[in-house]
Amino acid sequence: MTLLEKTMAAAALPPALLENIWLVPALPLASWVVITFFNRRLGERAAHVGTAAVLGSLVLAVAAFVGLLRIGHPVSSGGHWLTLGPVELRMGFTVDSLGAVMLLVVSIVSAAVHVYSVGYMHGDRRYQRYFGTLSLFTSAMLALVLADNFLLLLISWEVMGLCSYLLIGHWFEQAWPRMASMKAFMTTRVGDVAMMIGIWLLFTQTGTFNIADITRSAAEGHLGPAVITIAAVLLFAGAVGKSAQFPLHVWLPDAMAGPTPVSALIHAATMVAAGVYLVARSYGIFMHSAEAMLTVAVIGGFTALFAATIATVMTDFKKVLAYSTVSQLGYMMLGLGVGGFVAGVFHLVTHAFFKALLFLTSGSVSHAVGTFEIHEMGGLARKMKVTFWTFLAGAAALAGIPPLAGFWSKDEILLAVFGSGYHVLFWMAVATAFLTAYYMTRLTCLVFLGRPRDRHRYEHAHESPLSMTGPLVVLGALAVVAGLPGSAWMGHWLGHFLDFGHTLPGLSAAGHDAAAHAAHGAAGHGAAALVMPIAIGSAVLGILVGYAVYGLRLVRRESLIRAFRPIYTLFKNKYYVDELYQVVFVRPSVRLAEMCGIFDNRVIDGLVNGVGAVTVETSAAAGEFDNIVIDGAVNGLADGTVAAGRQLRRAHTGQVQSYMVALYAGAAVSLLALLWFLL
Amino acid sequence: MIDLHHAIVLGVLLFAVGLYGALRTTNAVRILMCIELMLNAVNLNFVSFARLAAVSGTAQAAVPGQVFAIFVMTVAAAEVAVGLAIILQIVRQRGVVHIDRINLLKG
Amino acid sequence: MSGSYLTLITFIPLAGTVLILLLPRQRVELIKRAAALFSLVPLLLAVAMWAEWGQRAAGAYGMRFLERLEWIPSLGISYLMGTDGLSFPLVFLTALLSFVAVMASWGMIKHREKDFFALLLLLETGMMGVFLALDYIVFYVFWELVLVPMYFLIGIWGGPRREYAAIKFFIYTLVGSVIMLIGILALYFGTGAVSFNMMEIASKAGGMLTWRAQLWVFLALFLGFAVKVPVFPFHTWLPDAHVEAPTPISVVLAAILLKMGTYGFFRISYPTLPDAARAFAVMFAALGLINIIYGALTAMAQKDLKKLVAYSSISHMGFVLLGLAAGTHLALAGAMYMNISHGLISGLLFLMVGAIYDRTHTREIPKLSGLYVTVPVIATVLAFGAFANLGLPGLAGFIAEFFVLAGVFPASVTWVALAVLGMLVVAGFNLWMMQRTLMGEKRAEYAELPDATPLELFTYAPVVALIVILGVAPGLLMRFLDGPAADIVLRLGGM
Amino acid sequence: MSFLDGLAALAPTIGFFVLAVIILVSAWMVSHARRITHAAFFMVLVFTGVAGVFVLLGADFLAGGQVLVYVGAIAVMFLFAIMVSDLKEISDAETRARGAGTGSAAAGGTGTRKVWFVLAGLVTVGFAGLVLAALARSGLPAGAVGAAAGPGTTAPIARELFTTFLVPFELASVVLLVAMVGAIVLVAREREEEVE
Repeated sequence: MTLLEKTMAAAALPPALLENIWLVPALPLASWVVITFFNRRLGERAAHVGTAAVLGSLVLAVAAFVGLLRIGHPVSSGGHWLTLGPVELRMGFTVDSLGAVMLLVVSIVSAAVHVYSVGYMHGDRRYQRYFGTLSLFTSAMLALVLADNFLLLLISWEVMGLCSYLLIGHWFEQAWPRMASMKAFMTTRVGDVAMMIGIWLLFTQTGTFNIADITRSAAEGHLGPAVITIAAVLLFAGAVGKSAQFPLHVWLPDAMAGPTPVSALIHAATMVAAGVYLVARSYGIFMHSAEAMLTVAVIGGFTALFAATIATVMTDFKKVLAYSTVSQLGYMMLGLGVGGFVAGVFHLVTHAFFKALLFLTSGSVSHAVGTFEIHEMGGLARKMKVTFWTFLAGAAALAGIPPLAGFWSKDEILLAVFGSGYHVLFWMAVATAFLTAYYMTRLTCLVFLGRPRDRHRYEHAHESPLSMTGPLVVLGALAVVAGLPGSAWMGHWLGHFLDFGHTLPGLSAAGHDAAAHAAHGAAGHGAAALVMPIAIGSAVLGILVGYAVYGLRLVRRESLIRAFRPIYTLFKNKYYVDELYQVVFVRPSVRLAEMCGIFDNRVIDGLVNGVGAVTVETSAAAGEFDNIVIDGAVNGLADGTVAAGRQLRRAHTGQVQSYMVALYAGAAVSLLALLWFLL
Repeated sequence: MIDLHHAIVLGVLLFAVGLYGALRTTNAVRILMCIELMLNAVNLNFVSFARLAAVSGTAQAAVPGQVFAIFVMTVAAAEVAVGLAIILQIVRQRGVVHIDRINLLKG
Repeated sequence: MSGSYLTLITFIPLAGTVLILLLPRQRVELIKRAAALFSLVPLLLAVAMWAEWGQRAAGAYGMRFLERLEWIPSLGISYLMGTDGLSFPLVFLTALLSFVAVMASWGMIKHREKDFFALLLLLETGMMGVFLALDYIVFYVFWELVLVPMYFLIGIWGGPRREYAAIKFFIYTLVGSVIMLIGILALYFGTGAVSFNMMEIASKAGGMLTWRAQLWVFLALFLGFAVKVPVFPFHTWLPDAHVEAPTPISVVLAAILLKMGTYGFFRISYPTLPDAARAFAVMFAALGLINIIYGALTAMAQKDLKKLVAYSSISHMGFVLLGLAAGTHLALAGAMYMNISHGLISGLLFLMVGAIYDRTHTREIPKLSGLYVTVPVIATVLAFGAFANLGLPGLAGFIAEFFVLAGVFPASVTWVALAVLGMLVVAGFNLWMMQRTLMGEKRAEYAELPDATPLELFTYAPVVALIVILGVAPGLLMRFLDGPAADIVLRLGGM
Repeated sequence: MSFLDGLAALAPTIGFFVLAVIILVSAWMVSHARRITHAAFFMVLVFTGVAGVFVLLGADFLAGGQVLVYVGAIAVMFLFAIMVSDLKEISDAETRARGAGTGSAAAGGTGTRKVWFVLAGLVTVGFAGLVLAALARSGLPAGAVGAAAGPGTTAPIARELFTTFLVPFELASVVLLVAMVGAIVLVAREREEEVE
């Protein structure tokens, strides 16, 4: 029985599995718990626990995929979570086509990265913590794609942010990772906060967090157009933060401070794709607002071109790939923005595979050479055969060379953009395609071809162990094959799979198909015939120019730089965006904080101490007053009495007779008075 | 017959003589004696008024006056006893009877 | 009289105080065990009450476990104790954290243990009384009772500037409570001087007091509670008190004493004077927002760990004020939830800062770094606390903030926008704190610090567990808060 | 009616005036007699004079009491006291010293004595004058108060004494007792010491 049949048999149990799909994210979560609590005892074996969990999830994901194929309709499960007065909140998971595809992608890439990390992270001091956090991340990502309501989505969204923070800052002894991890979390936090406001807005309007319900009420027109637009834009802001779109893209290049497998998994394939997934998941809402769609498209398109330009001048292997990722994510957003729902998702899937592959190859190269600076490499092809060929596959796929994966998905997007009628965006997309091909070729030539520029590193170079090259081969194959399901050769099977209303349960089939077919229909075959050659042409042109400059050295690199001096420096410094943020946001808030701190100590405490001091003063003054005036009076009285007493004292002569005289004199006087008054 | 006024005038005069005597002498014992005189003058008045009561009222009415006089007498007796005892002590200790020198209570 | 749970839970710690005072001074171990026992019993009682909560039908005024005893009939003062959904969680929190504080003090208090534990248990009695008393005079007695032990606890076992801090704390709160007393008396006489029972006065106050009187009384009560919460202008005692107080005391101070202020709003101000409350709503919101943003910004500028946590408490209390200002069902329930979650989180943070201070003898952030490496367990728990503090979803803090702002949203979007700005700054200073203290290279002088002892772990475990449980399954606590929140919304007539 | 009956009718008045003169003169001599023992004798004279007046005023029991108490007890006690101690010599020496006009310092010199006499006189005359004036203006009925020989007042006094005045009577006895004890304690101090 071939492997295929065995999986098909396994598919027999899907309904039960689909019912409690929570198992898929639960496995990695369990492994995280195990690793955290049995940290020391596990030691190296932590990796095995993590990998086993991920492979388990992979198997379940495949089973779920197959199961969904057979059942044909989404399955949701979950239960009562919270009642708050009129509001009754439910929490649960839904497995639909989009979810199943994402499940597959995430688990495959995560499994590959896990296996790769065993070799790559060997000997790292915090080995267990690395794998624990990786498991937690995988669990959060899986939960994200299955979440059926915005609250759970938000929770897993931020837990992923936490894991990315921890993993970027894995080697926190060095300054760069420390800064990068904080920058990553803060920037994504800005996006998340905007997203929260969007969720609250939708919650206030619809009284629920459930995505399906919200989409349905949006479709039925319960939500006003303004509400939809604002909510969509706010949700998109969250996506911009997470998927590093302009203007919140600054954290991704710095995220390269983390270990390379992390970059491969989180900052290439899964987490950054979460933003695109969010837009896809809430597509039912976006569709009803042209403005929101346009925003997505424009920002996507612009980011694609913007990042591609910077990628052409980066000298760090991973930085090039990072900006390439930002650019490709922009591509996906552009695709979604112009209504090419399937195109966007398709590109997301293919990109995940070959970009993860490229990152892993960069890891193996750095393992061999010890640096990421491409100007210190060269001629490594001969030394690292497997890495070279897998890299080539990935690079070609990215550049969009048919029949590799990248070509098909990029072509779909170009088709969609052309169909949408936004010609400016179309040509920007084509330019991006050209630049992508150009910088990938540049990368290939500088790293693998030509004469080695650093003898020492070249001597030292060696092929990575099997545990690292294995996943490379797997991903390489996928980079080649992954494009087919969505391609014309298989009749856009993926499109139909995603299309049959599974993805947008809330949306009436008609509404959605119209948008998708519009892309195809309007352009019609003529368009397809026109777009295809342009796409291929731009890719080939990019390669030729790249090879000319870096392969054959027809044009001196320095002269090229001198020619475009201003542009070059602009690209080199990443359009000074980082510095801009530093000046506009970071430094002022720190200074404002200091002012508040000082204000608090000086003014308020001052005020309080002032009040204290004033009270002390007044009390002192009162004390003085009290002494002088009141005491004075009292003392005066006392002295007077004493003086009087002293005078009277003389009356007591001690002579008895003087007393008698006084006595009778008194008696006489009273008698006199008596007489005077009475008689 | 005795006239009431005369009796009372006699009492007053006796009292005056006793008072003057007490004031002018420097001998403690004499002072005591004069005080006794003053007391007798008081008794005299009591009796004369008692008599007035008896004359104007029933004989029985005179009794309270006289009873009171009796009490004045007992008090006078007690007073003399104690007075003399004190004076004897002063004489025994200080050997002086001169009233001006007995001024321990001087303020 | 349905079993005197409440009297027991309030006065057992007092019995403990008396017993400890009788014990000989040198028998420190015995004293510590006695203190632990006398703080464990109320916790067990609280659990028993929680278990029985279902069967106990809500008696008069929706209160359970009611106990009534005529105290001064002529003035209408009676020893009336009762608890409902609003006060029971706070009672549970008090019982739990007092026990945690006692256990934490086993390790941390080195001199005059006898007096310390006696005062701590006295403090617990005071706090319990405040949350359970339903008669204004009994409430005020317990309110003042809390001040005395706290003054000595800060004044004797505190840090270098303890006298200044203790006096400042005492006078600040005393002035507040005196003004509150004026308010209470005004209420008493305003409603015909019949009885001091909170519930009766609440039912009559609306009708009998003139509009101006209501405003003045509300203001007086507000001042009394505002000092305790603390609300922006009256907050400067908090950082000093926290910095100078010994760790277990600042745990109790942050976790429970601050809640007495907000509890006052929920129990007294809002139900008794709903119209005045509505009139002051905008002021509440403004002060709340200032608390959030100003607190967060000042926290970011702090160099001392404890001050940083103190200012973060001010920031979180701002959310409660905002929830009160909004007055919607969700906002109020969220605000009450925040009371509990903040109590747990800031309690945990103080425990950790205390543990670090015990080992490194410094709280200056610049001097600390690389704690992840030297004391991994403590550092991890502190990181956990910091993330709970910045409202990481999945933990109790997030649920509170999320529901408060979800409730505030319909009231006014600008409030939400500003509050969210505050959340960003809160995230900022927490991360920055972690970056400077936990990450970074290992410092030589802290190289061989002992990590958390089993006893310390035993102290942290319940708090960490509760933070996670209340984050994942908030239904457990919301079940209690739903009723009172609905009740207040009813009285407010729906903002 | 003969001169005798007239005389007899006048006898009480004459008796009264004779007694009055005796009383006043001897009273004056009590304070002015040179020797203390003479003063004592004059005091006795006054007492008996007053007793006579009592008889005239019909207070026979009181007259008897007067003689018994004042003359028999108080005057005797005075003499006894003077005789027992050397009081006699001291007081006579003083009188002599004063009489010689040397004016001892304690007495403040005869100059002040003179002033003192005037002052005393003034006070006495002033007081007595006022009393008489009060008496004159009081509108007291004049008229004979002389007593015919009546049935004697002893019985009524006794009855009164032991009924309405029983309490004062007992208190008086207490006063006397206290005075006795006091006097004994004051005077007999040395003898106790000797006993120990």
